[in-house]
Amino acid sequence: MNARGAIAGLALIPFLLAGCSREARQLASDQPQTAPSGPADPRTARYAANFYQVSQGGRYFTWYGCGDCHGRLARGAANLANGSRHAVEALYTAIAAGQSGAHSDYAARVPAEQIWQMAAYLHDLSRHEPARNRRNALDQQGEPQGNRWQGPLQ
Amino acid sequence: MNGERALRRVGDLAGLPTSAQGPRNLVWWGNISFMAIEGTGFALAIGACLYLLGQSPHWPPPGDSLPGLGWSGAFTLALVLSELPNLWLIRQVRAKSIARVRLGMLVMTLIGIALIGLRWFELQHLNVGWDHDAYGSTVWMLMVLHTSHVVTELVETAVLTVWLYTHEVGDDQLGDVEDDADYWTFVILAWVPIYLLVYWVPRWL
Amino acid sequence: MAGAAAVNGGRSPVPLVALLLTGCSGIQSSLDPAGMQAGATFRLFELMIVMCGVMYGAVLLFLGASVWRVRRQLAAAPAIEPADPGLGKGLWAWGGVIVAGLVVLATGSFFVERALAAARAREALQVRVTGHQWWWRIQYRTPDGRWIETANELHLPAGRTARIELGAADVIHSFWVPNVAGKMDVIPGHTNVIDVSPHRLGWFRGQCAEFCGAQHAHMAFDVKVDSPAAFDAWLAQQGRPAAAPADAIAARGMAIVTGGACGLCHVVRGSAATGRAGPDLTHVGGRRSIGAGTLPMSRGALQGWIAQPQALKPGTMMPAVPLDGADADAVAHYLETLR
Amino acid sequence: MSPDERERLHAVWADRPGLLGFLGTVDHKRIAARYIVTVVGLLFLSGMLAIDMRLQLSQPDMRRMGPQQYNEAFALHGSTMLFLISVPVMEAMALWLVPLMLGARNMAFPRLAAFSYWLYLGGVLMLWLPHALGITPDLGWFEYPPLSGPAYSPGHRADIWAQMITFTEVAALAASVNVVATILKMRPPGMTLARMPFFLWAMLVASLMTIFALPAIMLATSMLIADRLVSTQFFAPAAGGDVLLFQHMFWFFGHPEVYIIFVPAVGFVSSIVETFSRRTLFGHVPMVLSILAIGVLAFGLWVHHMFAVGLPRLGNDFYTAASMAIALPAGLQMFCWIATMWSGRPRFATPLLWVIGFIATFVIGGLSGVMTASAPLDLQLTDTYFVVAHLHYVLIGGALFPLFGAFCYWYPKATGRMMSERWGVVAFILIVGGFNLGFFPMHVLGLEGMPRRIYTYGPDMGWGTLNLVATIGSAIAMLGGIVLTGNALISLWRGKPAGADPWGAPTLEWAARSPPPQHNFEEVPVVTSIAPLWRHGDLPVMTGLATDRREVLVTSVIDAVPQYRHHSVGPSLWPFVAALATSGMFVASIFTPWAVVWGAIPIGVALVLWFWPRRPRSATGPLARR
Repeated sequence: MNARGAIAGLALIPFLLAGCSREARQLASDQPQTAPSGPADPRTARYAANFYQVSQGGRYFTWYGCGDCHGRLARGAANLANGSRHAVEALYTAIAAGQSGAHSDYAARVPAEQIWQMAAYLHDLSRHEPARNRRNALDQQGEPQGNRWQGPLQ
Repeated sequence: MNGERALRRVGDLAGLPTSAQGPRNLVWWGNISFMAIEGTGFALAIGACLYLLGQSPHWPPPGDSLPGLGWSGAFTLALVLSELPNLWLIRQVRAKSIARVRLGMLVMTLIGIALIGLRWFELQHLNVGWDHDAYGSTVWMLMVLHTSHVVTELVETAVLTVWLYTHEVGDDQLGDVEDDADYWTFVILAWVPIYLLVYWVPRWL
Repeated sequence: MAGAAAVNGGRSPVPLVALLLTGCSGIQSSLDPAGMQAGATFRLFELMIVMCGVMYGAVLLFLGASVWRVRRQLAAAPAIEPADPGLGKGLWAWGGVIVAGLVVLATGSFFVERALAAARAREALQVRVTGHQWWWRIQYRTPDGRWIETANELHLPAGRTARIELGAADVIHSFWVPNVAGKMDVIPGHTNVIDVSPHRLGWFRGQCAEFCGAQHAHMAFDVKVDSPAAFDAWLAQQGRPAAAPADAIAARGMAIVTGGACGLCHVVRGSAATGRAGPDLTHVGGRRSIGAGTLPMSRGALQGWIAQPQALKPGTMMPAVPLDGADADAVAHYLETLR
Repeated sequence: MSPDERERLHAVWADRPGLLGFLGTVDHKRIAARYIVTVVGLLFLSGMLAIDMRLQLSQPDMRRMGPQQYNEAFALHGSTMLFLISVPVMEAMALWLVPLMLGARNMAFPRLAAFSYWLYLGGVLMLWLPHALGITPDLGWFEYPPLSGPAYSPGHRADIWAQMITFTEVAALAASVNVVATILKMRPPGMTLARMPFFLWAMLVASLMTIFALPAIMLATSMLIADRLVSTQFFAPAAGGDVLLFQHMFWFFGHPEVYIIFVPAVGFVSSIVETFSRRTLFGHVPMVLSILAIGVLAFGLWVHHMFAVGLPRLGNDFYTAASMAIALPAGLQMFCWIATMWSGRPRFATPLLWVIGFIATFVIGGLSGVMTASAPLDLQLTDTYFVVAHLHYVLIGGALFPLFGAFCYWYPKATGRMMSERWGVVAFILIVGGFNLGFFPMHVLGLEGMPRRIYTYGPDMGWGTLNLVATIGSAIAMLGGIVLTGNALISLWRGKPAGADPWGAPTLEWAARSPPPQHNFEEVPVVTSIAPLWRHGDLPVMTGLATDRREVLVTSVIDAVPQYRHHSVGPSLWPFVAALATSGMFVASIFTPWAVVWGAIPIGVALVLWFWPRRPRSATGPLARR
């Protein structure tokens, strides 16, 4: 193009680079098959701050009917939205094992990747504005919600 | 030389004036074109509102309260009345009366500031959030669209007023004032259907 | 429809030639109609292709003639607004031809539109189809008012109209079985209805026609047009719960499906697998393909799909489930027996 | 004009040297040239994306690209072609040609023209810089919610797409206002509306259509951004919104847009046909009426893009008839062009070859358009490769072929040199042949059930052969494009000097030098005929425009009677700064709604300084300097 374009572009680069990893969407990449090994697990970064993974986590949260107890806005049994921001690996353990045993078998039943994604979603939840959570929930209202869901055409 | 062709002089333009008023002026056509663009934007926003209104059984949906009439009424009255000084201003521009044009612009600036104040309170009494439902979103869209025009117009008027008071005024600037005044009329006219749609259509339905 | 058919008579050879040229399989083709709706639009298409072909020929002829015309000696100076009386008349005539052609086509189109609408009045089989990212949920209403669910395979009785209600779970999709009827969008917040009246038996294929995200390409479904008796038998069979495992391997597979990851998303009626998020697996073994048309059904394909769905259909919501070789084989075997 | 005056005129209209001159120029030819260079670069990138996609589809189950890459490729290709190439290149041609064809020294609003380009460049960078960073919109050139909404398009990919549109549409609207005002108010004395060349009619109609069509897309994408950014509910059915509202507004813009691209092409074709047939256009009045009819009709047809969404059948019948009706004006235009060649003495230089290629190709696109206009038939055709074929026949055959012809036709005027005819013919054959070979089979593929926007298909579908042919054809056409560009570049220094009027053309731009000086014309030409340069051997002119300041002549709208001498503003950095400030606001608005508020301040400052009149301090009034 021309010199101006290049200069304007260079000025933008650091600004945009920060967002790059959050925007990454690697379909068909190798999916994690194990729980986080600890706070330093390198996979945490791939999930915790990634828009796509967080969004997928939100969908599975609905699909598995987590909202039955926790509410889609996470204001149920455990008030997840207002809590402090938990670490991803702590959330992973909480989902996989369950605090009170309600979903103690999830580690065996839910594939690891989906727990990663749900943990990422919960990790982000307290940072989302309530209006935004509500807006997403309204857009996804027709999606499967737990075992009793019959379809959007009821 | 124009290219390789011989030129044949058939007339001279040196005697023409160097400025013009109203539709003779080139800038007037730019101004009217931008009004056409924004007018289309208003019309489409109103169309979008009517579309959503037609799609939903209740407007506003059950549970939403109607927007308040007090501040909006005051705003509307003030806005419509502001056309009177505006028309006076246009007449002074045509008469090229510099002192009165300056005064008229000062008055219009003050009116604009007052209107923004009224609009501020009006927005507090819409009684619905833009993120509440599509009704709220539509109402806010129309209000934001119009408010942005009032603000733009106010800034333009204020800057022009300052300039007029501090500089020698030429014919081009009188043209600018006229375009600004025309635009003010446009902002008033655009408000009428929006006012009806936001405040009265939900009450009539 | 009647009008269009009368104008054109039977099949014109034009599209058939195209069909032969390409050796298309024809299971997902609007050129090989097997239903009333697709047939009506196909006759309209034939009318269009003939008339448009004639118009194109006329333009090319005129263009060619103006290029190759032997010109008499014309003046060297360029002509400014020469008198063109003959061409003026030609312009009017040309306009007349265009208008006449458009009137015929618009009328034909109107009659076909009416024929499609006429199917509405009839008694119909009630079907619900829900578009999900990237598969189809299909539900049938039985005469006694129950809903029977299946996925990614639509069975239709020949000679009867099925009224399909279309709903979207997430984003906009489009329901399209070209051999049977034109498409209809599947839109969140709207319930669209499409009537299909297939009359030729056989297997066909449908596919999502509105871009719906990463795996839009693999959002297909099989369509089987059955005789009414065969359809009724199929539907009755679909209504039954899943078969009990016949052997030890299948029993082991069932235990994994119900107790492991599968049952959280998938339902196998009559077992502890009650998930609603993914396709119904109660009679999955009887279906023709898996992964919404991604792979033909076989035990090997099932194994591959369970182990590596993301390699076969990158981005699918189906996660990779870690199973060792024997377990994977058991699950595949069990699913295969769910006929 | 005396040599002294001539020198003064040159000095007054010259740009400053160096970077400031580069950034501040308001010369319409320089600005248009930047547009063209940017567009050529984008055409190359976009063509490479097309080849990439064609390779992926050339055989079943190819694994060149995954779904994400493919979806990004077609989204980027479509958005670039529609928003960053087709519409802007037509504006660029208008910016370059309109003042020259009017015998004027510059556009009506020179700084607005500069602003248009800088903002357009902002839009280009808005789409392509994030692409370089791996954040590419991946939902096509129209991004329907809810797929593009907050829940299904997390991140900023859809925002980037939506704001790229805002950038380019603001730029296009500014350019259109400029073109309208210039054509209506700056015609030379004697060029009444009845004597206005057809090309200017086409540009006038296209610009007016732009003014009324583009606000719809800006509103639609703004609503989408609001849904994503501040959680409004326009497109959330569960809160009373409606996803179809977006489609209505998008196509209310999207359909006229096709004609905004096509109508200027009608202008190119008419100019070329006229010049190379050595006679004025047959049926000038019917031609003008036909584009006016297209301009009006185009706004009533948008629903034919939505036949499959399940609208009431009565509406379908109406839109079928209305959509087919547009074939009448388009068909009459075809007749007029061919009749002009028929009754003239055609000289088959490359520009005219392109016209012939255009007619033979575009008519196919027009006829397939009649087919898709039929509501019941469209249910089979829409969203398939039939539509892909149709839209490429219409946009490439109908707009790019005339554009290539126009490029070859006006190249000597712009550069002062001729392009090689031999290589011109080679490029023509490669592009037209390759295009038809590549895209005709797609009609059949669509009828055989191949949906658009799929990244792969199975071997049992039987689509492999035709797809391979399509890929080969596209590659040939791409090769032709490279030959065409190479010919243009090499001719820059190897071409024969052209002289002012190499083709013996009738319109005023050929009276200027090649390339035209910065002020285009020294005196104001006077027009007495629809073909001014064919009417007289010499050129009647009026003298008296200032030579010591930038001045243009303003005339009346209908009869082009001189009204006054308008002071034309000179170079300025403020349009660039204003575009930079606007870009900053648009980019930041992706991240926070407050950007709209705080970002407005620098824009306002830039605009105030841009328009700040330079006059002496006041000697009267309360604030006078005494």
